Amino acid sequence: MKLLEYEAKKILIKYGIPTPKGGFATSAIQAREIASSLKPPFAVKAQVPVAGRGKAGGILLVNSVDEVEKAAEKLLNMQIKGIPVRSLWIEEKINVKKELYFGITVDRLNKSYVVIASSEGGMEIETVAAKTPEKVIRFPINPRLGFRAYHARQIAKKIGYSGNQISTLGNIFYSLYLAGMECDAELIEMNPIVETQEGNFIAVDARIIIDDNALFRHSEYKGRIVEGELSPQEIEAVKNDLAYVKLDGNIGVIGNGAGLVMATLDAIQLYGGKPANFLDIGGGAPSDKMATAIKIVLSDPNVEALFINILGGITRCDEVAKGLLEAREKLGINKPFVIRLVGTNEEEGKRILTEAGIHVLDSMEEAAQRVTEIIKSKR
Amino acid sequence: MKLLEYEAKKILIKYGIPTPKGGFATSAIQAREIASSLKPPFAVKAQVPVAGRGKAGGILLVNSVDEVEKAAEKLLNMQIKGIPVRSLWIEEKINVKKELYFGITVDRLNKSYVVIASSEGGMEIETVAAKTPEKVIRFPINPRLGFRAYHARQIAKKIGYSGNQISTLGNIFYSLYLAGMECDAELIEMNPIVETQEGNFIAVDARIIIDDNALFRHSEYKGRIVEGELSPQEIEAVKNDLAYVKLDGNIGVIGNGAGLVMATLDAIQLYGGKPANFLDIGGGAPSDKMATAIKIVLSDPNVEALFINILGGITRCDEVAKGLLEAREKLGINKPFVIRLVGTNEEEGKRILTEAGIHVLDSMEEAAQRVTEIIKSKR
Amino acid sequence: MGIIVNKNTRAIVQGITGAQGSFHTKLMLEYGTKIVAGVTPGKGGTKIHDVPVYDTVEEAVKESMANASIIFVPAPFAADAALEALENGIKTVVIITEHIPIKDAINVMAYAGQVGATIVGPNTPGIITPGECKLGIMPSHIFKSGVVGMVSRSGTLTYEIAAGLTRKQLGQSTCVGLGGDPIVGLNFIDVLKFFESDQQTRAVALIGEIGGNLEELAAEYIIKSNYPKPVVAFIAGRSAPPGKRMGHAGAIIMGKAGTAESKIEAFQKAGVEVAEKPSDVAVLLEKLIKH
Amino acid sequence: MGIIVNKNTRAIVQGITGAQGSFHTKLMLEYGTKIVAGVTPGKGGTKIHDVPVYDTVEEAVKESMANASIIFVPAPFAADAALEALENGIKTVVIITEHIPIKDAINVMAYAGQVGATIVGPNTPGIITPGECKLGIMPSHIFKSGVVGMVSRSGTLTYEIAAGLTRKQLGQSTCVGLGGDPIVGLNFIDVLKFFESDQQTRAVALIGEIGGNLEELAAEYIIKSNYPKPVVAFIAGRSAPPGKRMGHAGAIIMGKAGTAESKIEAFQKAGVEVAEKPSDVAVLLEKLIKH
Repeated sequence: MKLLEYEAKKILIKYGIPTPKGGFATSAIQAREIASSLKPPFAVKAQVPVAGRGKAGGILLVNSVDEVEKAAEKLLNMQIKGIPVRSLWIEEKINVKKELYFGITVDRLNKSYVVIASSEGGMEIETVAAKTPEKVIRFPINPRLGFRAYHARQIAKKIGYSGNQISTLGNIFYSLYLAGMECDAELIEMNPIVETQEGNFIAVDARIIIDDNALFRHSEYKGRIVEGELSPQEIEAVKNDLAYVKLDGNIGVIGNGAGLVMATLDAIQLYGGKPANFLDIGGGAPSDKMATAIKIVLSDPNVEALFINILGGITRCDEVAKGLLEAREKLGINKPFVIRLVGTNEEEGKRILTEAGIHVLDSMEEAAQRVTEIIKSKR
Repeated sequence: MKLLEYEAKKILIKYGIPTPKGGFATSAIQAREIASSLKPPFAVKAQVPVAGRGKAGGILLVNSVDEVEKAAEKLLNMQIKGIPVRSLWIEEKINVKKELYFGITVDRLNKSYVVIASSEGGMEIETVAAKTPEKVIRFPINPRLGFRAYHARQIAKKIGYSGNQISTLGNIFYSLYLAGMECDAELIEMNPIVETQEGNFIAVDARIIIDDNALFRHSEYKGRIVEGELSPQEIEAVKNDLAYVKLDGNIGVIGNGAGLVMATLDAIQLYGGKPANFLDIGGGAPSDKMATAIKIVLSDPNVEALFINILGGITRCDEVAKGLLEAREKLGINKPFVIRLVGTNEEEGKRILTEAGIHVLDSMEEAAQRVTEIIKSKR
Repeated sequence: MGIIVNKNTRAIVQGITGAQGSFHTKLMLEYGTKIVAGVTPGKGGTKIHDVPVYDTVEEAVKESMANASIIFVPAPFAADAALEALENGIKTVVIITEHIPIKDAINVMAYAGQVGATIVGPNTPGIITPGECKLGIMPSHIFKSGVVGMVSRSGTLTYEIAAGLTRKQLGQSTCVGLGGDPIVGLNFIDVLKFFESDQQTRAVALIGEIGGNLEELAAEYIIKSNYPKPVVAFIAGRSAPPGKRMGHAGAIIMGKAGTAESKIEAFQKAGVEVAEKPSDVAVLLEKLIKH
Repeated sequence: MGIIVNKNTRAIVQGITGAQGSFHTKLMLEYGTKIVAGVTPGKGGTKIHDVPVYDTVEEAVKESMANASIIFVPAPFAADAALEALENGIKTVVIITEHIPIKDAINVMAYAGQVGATIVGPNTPGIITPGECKLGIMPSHIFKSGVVGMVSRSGTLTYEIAAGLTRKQLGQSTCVGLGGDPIVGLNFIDVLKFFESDQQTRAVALIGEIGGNLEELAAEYIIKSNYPKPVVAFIAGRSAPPGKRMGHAGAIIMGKAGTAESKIEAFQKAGVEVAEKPSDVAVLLEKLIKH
């Protein structure tokens, strides 16, 4: 779950990390009110859960309360990377001497967390890593010890600080780690964390992605869906515990198992087709889940044909067949579809479908070929 | 820092551990009010930080609100093990099927915490261990893993439970561990934790001792001194970071280093004397700390003579000498005293005292002998 | 013999009384796996499919001399279940459960490393050494004993490819599902090393997918170690767009990292043939093994 | 040679710029201890008594090839300082700091055990191998090189007894202060084992006190191991009443456990002579060594 900047900053503040003074607004008038309680100049920032928001024009720097109102109006009528701006964060602009990067994320190879720090902040860290890899420090966290205050100081030292600034900056790094662990972040970053002309450090932007699998420990986020962030299909999929990703083609795809569904998309592409989505019904889905999946995929107007690819392991072919018939009855599937069905209870599943007049294929590659041909023949 | 029962129970409740319904009172009227919001029968419990309070008559079981008022009156006029009762906890008496013991404390040998559990609760666990050692389970906590829910279930099983009660009781044990770790307890125990006739579990009494060295992490206890718990000398010592223990003799003792002071007390006893106190000024005490120490010891009316035993390591003999003169000047020491002074800056210290007309000894054993003779000669 | 599990594996099932645990215990027993005990707190003393159930792993291990465990415990409790197995001396733990929090999984892996245990998963279909031991939820009829070692990040895709191999009479030594989560116990290199020293294994099928760089590292290892057995790879997600998480938590392309192209290129550089579609894996392996 | 520290010990001082750290660095240097670097965050690049100061242990160890550390860092940060030393490969850590929270100390000891390091303290006067290395805060003039190994739970009482030995020309191989806290790195048995294999040590003076049962366990060890060197013990706290904590966190008699009588009895059963007063330790040892 991606938190918005203002949500992330609230967490930082709770852990004693300095952030610019600011406030949250959902209208231009509100933005103006907040600004009048702050010292100019101001930063007016669109609250959208995407990286690279600044480059996309989502942050406006202005000098007066009037300008804040105008900037707010402008942003609230914008979309950033396809996401409509619904709220803003207005804050005092910080007097920058130097922009740094500090973040903590997951290190799959070392099976732990990893700290990434750089004396170059304010742009995406991947960009810094690509341009000047020597300026990026990767510090794997020993899971036995965790990240400790002295590790934080080592890093503050390595990105170029000395004297009292080592401990000041180190404490901020350490606090960010505590915040990240406490809220089960799979990514927590300050980008930039700024050194001011006075030699203080302030986290000017913050990003937190909470590990979805740990949400059961964080009831404060229960039911939280940021409006506009997800498509109607994605929202419906999340509610039904289905993994759905919108793509830009016209062949709707449903399968069981992420790897199998990916391979299905690849096969469609190989035969010249274009998948409209990724939808994994997961393992052991009952018939109603299958029906819901079909409903979600067909609710996308771009879908012109449907490809269902099931290899039954925990998933039972008879349940899939029942779900398909259920969906056909309720929704009246009016798009051509191809179904491939093998594995657990294959005979029963095939019998149900055959009796209902549906032809079932055995090979996913054959099925992929067939569905692309159907699309082509429609042109 | 020993918490009172009601403070400990507040912590347990925070961690979801069931405790009897109850309330806190400092007067009989208040006790009556609380009782009228509870269901009889009641337990009226003196809030004093001592173990074995029940045996000492500190818990009264009564059946009516009127009786609660009488019991409260009685307890509030009592002393338990020398400590006056200033407050009460009134709660609903629980329907006991079985009393169990569960606690966590420090295991010095294994350098970790240890869980102690028993199917026999309600009396001091040392008594159970002495009578029926086979009924006491000692479970050392692996510091690498901590105490986990499955350890808690293992213990619930071993003290005789099965079925759903394993997890119910295990969750309580596990919660107590979390509470203990969170508040840096060096002892946290539920004694008894009761199995009711209905098969539920309720912590009927709780005791928590917070690690004094970790109090800097627990600002909620800052400045907390339970009235009556400490003698005026002890309160003064705590304030001045001195280790003072009241004993029942007449020779005041001051020394540096716990081991040395203990050996000094032993030497006094060996020569037939009786120490009035233990007072360790610690390492590197400056002159004013020495003066404070003398003031504290002399404020005990039982003290008839004073023995100062200093072996200078970090502690400097000249500072000790200055402190002694300071105290003599300000307080007018009117009791005979013996001083033994060797170690760092010994010459300077001796010079200061000799010039002030004070005779200094070199051997602690000689000094111990001398001070006991002084006392005897006064008879 | 195969790797990690074989006919000497004596397994307990943690979470044996749940729907999944019970169902797959039955299937594993039917396959011939030695399921020697089950664990569900509060259900000690009962039996499931004639397997005795205990309240704790401690008791189960003591009574059954188990050396492996398969975990079906719900995600919030699964990491604790794994630690319980490890602390009681079990050296092979298969975690079927998906959606375990990253923080919990990291803790389990660190402890497993410390005690020298092997973790398969989490979010894995499990591991099977055909004809000897199935510790997992895979449909067993698609596997057949033979000389191909399989290792995969995916579940059903593995079945797809294994079924293809079996159809061509290419049996498998052992098939290992690494698991689809970002933190899993084994990576490709670990399993390649296992297969390297397994006499039964004559070739390896490696099923990767987009996200991370474990495939690239495997390719590097194959070069550096001068890997002695032929390897055929398949990478799922060639058509996946960047920045979208394709089901598996790990299957996401970040910027240029984690693309199928990068992985395919790395394998080709290592002399590993990369199949274009799942059915090609069997075709390529057939050629390599016959030669 | 002595034990744990000797002329090859190269130590860093953590918290070197504090009042205590600086003062004792000077004294240790004067004694001849090889203090090769100091650490205080924010003070890197300066010097104290000509010893270079670094911001982190990582740098200090890299520049100085230190193999030991002595810690004067304030209690809330001392456990972290010890972990910093251990993680950077230091195998002997002396923690002078007192009042470290129990939870923190437990964590340090567990990690030290894992990496095979020796912790002296916390709340210890330190350790001295007279004539070779002093890593501590003890007054050095009362020590003299010789054949008596000393181990003690107390600070000044150790000086008292060491001075008595030195007055009688009984020098010491090494004197170890275990530390007065409930959780310390070494116990009597650990140190008895060290002395057992130290050629210089011909007899051991063991200074215990009330509280806990470490003295009883030491006595048991002496019996079981048929300890080859004579041991003389002194126990402080014969006159202490039960239930009162005598200064040291550990010095408390709980019910019947931890009394001086129990300890004295245990030693007598083990054939260990127990001195009645501090000065008797030297008298008893003199007899044993002369024989």
